[in-house]
Amino acid sequence: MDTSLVLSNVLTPPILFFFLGMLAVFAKSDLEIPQPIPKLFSLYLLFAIGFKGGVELAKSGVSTAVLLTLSAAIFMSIVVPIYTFFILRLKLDPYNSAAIAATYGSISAVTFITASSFLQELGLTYDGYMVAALALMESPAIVIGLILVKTSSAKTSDREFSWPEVIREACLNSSVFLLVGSLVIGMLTGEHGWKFLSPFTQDMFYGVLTLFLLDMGLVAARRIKDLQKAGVFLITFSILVPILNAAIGLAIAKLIGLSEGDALLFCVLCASASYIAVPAAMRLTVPEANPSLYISTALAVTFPFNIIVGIPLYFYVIRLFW
Amino acid sequence: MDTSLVLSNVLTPPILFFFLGMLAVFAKSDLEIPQPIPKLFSLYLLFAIGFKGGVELAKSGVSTAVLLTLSAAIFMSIVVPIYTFFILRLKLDPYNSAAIAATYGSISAVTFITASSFLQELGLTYDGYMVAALALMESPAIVIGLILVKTSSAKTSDREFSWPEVIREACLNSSVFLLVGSLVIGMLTGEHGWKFLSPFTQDMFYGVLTLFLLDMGLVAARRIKDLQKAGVFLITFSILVPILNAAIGLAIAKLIGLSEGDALLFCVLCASASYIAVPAAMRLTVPEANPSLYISTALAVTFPFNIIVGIPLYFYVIRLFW
Amino acid sequence: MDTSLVLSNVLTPPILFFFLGMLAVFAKSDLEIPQPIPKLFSLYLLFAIGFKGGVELAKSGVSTAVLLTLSAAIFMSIVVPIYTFFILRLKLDPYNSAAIAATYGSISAVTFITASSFLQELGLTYDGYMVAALALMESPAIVIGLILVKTSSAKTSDREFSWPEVIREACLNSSVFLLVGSLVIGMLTGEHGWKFLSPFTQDMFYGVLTLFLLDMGLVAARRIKDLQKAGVFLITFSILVPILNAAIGLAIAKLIGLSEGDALLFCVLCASASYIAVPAAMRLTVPEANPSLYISTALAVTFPFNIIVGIPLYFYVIRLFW
Amino acid sequence: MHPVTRMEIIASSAELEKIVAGLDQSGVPGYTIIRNVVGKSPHGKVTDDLVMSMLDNVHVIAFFPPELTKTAVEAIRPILNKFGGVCYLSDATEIRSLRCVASL
Amino acid sequence: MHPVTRMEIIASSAELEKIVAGLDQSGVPGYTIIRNVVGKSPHGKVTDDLVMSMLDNVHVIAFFPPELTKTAVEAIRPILNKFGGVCYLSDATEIRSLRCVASL
Amino acid sequence: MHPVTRMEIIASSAELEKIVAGLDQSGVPGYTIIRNVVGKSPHGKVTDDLVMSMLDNVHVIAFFPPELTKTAVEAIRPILNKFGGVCYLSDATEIRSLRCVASL
Ligand SMILES: Nc1ncnc2c1ncn2[C@@H]1O[C@H](COP(=O)(O)O)[C@@H](O)[C@H]1O
Ligand SMILES: Nc1ncnc2c1ncn2[C@@H]1O[C@H](COP(=O)(O)O)[C@@H](O)[C@H]1O
Ligand SMILES: Nc1ncnc2c1ncn2[C@@H]1O[C@H](COP(=O)(O)O)[C@@H](O)[C@H]1O
Ligand code: NA
Ligand code: NA
Ligand code: NA
Repeated sequence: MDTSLVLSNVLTPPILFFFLGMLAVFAKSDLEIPQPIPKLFSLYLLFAIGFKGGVELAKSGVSTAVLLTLSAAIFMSIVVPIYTFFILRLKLDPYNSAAIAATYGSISAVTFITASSFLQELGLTYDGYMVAALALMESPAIVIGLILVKTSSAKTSDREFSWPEVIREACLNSSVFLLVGSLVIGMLTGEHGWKFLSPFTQDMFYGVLTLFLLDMGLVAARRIKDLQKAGVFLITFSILVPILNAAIGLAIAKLIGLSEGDALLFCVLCASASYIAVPAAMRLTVPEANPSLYISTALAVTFPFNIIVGIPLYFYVIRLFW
Repeated sequence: MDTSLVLSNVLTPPILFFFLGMLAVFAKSDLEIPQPIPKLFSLYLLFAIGFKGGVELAKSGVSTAVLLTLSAAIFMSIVVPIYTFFILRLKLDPYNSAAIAATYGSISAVTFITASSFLQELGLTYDGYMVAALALMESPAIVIGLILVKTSSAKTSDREFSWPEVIREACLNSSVFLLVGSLVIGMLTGEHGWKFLSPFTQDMFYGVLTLFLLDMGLVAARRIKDLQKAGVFLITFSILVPILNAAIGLAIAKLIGLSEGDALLFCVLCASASYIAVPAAMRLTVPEANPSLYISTALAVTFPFNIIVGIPLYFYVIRLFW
Repeated sequence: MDTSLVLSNVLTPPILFFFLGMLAVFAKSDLEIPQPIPKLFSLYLLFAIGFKGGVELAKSGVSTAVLLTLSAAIFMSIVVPIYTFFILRLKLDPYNSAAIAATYGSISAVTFITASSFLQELGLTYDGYMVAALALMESPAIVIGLILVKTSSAKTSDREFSWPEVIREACLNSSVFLLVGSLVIGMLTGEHGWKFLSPFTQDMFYGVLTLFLLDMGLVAARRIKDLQKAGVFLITFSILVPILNAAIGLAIAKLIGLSEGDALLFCVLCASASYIAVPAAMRLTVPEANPSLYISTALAVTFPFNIIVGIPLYFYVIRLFW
Repeated sequence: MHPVTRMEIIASSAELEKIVAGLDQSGVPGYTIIRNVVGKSPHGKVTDDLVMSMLDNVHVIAFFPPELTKTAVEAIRPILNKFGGVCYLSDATEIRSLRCVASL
Repeated sequence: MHPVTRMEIIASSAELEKIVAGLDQSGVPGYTIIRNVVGKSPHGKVTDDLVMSMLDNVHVIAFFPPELTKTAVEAIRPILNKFGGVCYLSDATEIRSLRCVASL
Repeated sequence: MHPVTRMEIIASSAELEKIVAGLDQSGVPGYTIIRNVVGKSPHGKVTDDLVMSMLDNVHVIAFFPPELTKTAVEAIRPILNKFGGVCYLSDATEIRSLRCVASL
């Protein structure tokens, strides 16, 4: 594998600031970015990426390529949690298995955004509808996770989910809502809106991403000691399964003829795990599962793995096959 | 009325994000923008609009046109609460009448800012001294409101206002203070200051306004159920009185020969109602009034009405008569 | 002294907004910038100044001039607290003397940043390694301050510092850590990183500094009544000692042949006093000292003195001798 | 000046909506919510660094007449049992006489 | 280790200045203020989404010797009666022995 | 439903790490931390406007079985004596029955 590719990814401000954040925790610096500053950054990033995607979608229009990609996205977000669940059941109880499966079936918007800025630095483009894929892949895994709990847990009797509540959690959680909303508004306002908003959504994007990854470095490193509870099985899982998901994602991307940029993003979506929307939903719908397991694996292993090694690795493979 | 005008207002990111915020509340999404993020946005907007107004005022200088406009502004902010009070007394006690009258006599800076970005999108300009009018119209209504309470309430004996406190509340509340301060600093530093600050105050303005209106949509929608307490009289009031105030404002604007852009802003100042400075003052000076009445009408009815329907409507009328 | 120089410093948005903040407190306006907004600004400023310094350092490389300057910086941050301590011992107990000495031996990043924007307005440049000097001068004074306490306090027996904790406080406190981290990342990513980050770190810098100084004006003015406790000796101290330190700094700058811009920054570093890193460290390591003394002098006297009078004064002297 | 029960609930912010609904149902006259609270229990440490995941805690305080205690406890207990959180009671005295301010 | 009264006031942040002035006057040795608190009472719901309107609540806690109770209550009651808010008392024990740190 | 001690510590946020370590050592089952709290004491006023200096306060609450009181007090007292801060105890009742949710 081309080491210059890894280096050109690692030696960028966002990734280096991610390391800096981790270093701050390991060195016991008192650096912290208190709430709601990280919340502001993540609202901004979702708003900006959604809006940009919408504007581009308005330009390109909805073709069969779009529909094919979005179908593939939904397909993966349904299939991944199912096979992941059975892998996890080898060692874990149904509750934790379902919660972790849902986590890995869903996606991490920041990983997607980091991959998009990786493309930007290489001078490659991607299609606006990839943002729609991002939005579509966030929710289904939550519902699948619950169905898995329901079907596999013995004491089904005392589990009456409030399905409307579950659907609401899944489809209307703040990140999905803001992303889809910004996408639709981007489509509606098109070039005109872009002209007025881009100094804000475009020019500051890279800087905000950099500061946000500094915070993510802090947050991820703080969870590393939780990994002791997770154990070897789960840690191995949280590196191998993303690679597996990425591989399947790549195969599908090749099959449906995505461009290099789109293929990378699709693959990153498959490989990434949610540490925001899904944990929030699982906290309420599968309270039996231990949050520190599904959060620490997604956040302290899979997330750093993807943004540091995964993105250039998947891209390297794409370069080989495309 | 030209529907393209309404559409060109409605189909802009700020207004669409306002709708998105309202939708989030109605759909029970958990989207929220926690404090002090909205506070940051509003500090920024006041700072940026005040500074820009000051820089332009320094360029244009103080002419009779300026003095005439500012006199008209003060006149309206004194007269509006008085006649509004008597309309409200038809149904409400003196305390609530005075508090609501003060609310409608004062102004909403965000409505003004939204109107200014409406002008910007149409390629029209406005004069810097309109920002001075904005600042001048915020406070008088608070004082008038208190005088109305004092003169109309029976048990005057036990009401000793601390007038210095009232004046301080009225003239030194944070939004007036920051706006006037930024205006004066804009005048003092002129073009030189503008060169250094405009990448911040100008380029990001539209984006921050958009995010702020997303929050305003959330906040306004949360107040809608308070409207039940308000009743039909107050809801009707909070649409018809702004139109009345706008009509009077337009007549005055025509009389003193304002330009199209300035006339729209003046008219919007007359039509808008305060949900920040005045409620803060009323909370302490007229504690007998029910905050949910004066806040919900100003925020959940008049504010959305003005930014969605009012601005294009008033502009349509201006186009007819100018 | 050239009054136009003072005026050209005072009549800039950052300084005027500093005055506006002070005025808000004196006039009892309720203007406030709640946490963590000021924290966001200061993270941003450290990030931006550190990154820029690093990028420039990468361009210029490490020469003997660099090493000379950095040695001078460390020299001053060791010597200043020592002689300052003995001045303070004339009137104060060892604990407060050591804490205040450490405060004045360290630096104020905002004073440095304000001076750099003063240079920018005059069209002068400075070298990237001055940011390294800034970072290097923050910590040593903390360690010196503790050594002074240890050697001068009678009851040495019951004072066992945890030296690792002290070093950690000194070298890994959040501002030093973020500054050094951003500097190193700036060096590593160089021009490439700059291209992507500068719309964020460069274009918004002046605006964020302006808003931050508005907050600093609020914060400084709130401490002014604490000065009563400080008394005439300390207030005189907190104006004369910065001038003394600046004079020594200028002499050294001349000696080692710094450029005009670098000399001003070096001199401002010597003259400024820390109100962030040092107080945080002293709070824990010299709890016997009274925080309101070392904070109020550094924040309510020395900081305003430096940014309003000091910067143009030091620059005037530089113009005379360079 | 009459005795009241002081109920203090600390739980995940994800549960807030349910807790508030429970208190409303049980007829307590009011409550106060402190958000962004963190803590530790035998079940683990709670921080607020991932606020979008609603993983910080809330601290809810309610004062009510002692006769409401049983109802309030019964409204809250199942929620805490299912989703986690703690609840403590203590005694207090209400000192405010009836508020004499007009309100619609 | 001596008994103290714990006073807890929850009121609109708009009243904070007055409440603090009242406590200062009544001679209580200290107090702690938790801001950005929300809540509900028979007078309505309080949120903090319009922070510039000072419509959120504050939670003020003061511990003081029992003999100060009457003065403190009398200082606070008229403020709450006029502008709203609640105040509760309970008993506590102070455990910190005199602080031995030098201070000017 | 068994009696517990309620310990309440208010101190500078700079001390939080030490206080939490003390509580952990003394074996209390849990605690809750409210940050960004301000206040006043005879030693001066505490504000949070310079947050990078860690000059605001924290409010820590811990409930534990009465028999742990002595150990907990002894763990906290030296910290407060050295660095400042206050600590108060009161009585409360724990109402939550054992939580029946599975956890690893
Ligand atoms: N003994 C305790 N004292 C104070 N707070 C506690 C205690 N136990 C639990 N908590 C708080 O309640 C939260 C939820 O508790 P749990 O559901 O038991 O994890 C914890 O995160 C703590 O903030
Ligand atoms: N019974 C109660 N228990 C806890 N908090 C209360 C109670 N009643 C009122 N509060 C708080 O005090 C605030 C002001 O009360 P009021 O002035 O009665 O509207 C409310 O917004 C609540 O936060
Ligand atoms: N009597 C008191 N009642 C409530 N809070 C107090 C009291 N005394 C001190 N505090 C709080 O404890 C903090 C630290 O106290 P001290 O170390 O004595 O300055 C103060 O800033 C207050 O927030
Ligand atoms: Na995935
Ligand atoms: Na008006
Ligand atoms: Na110095």
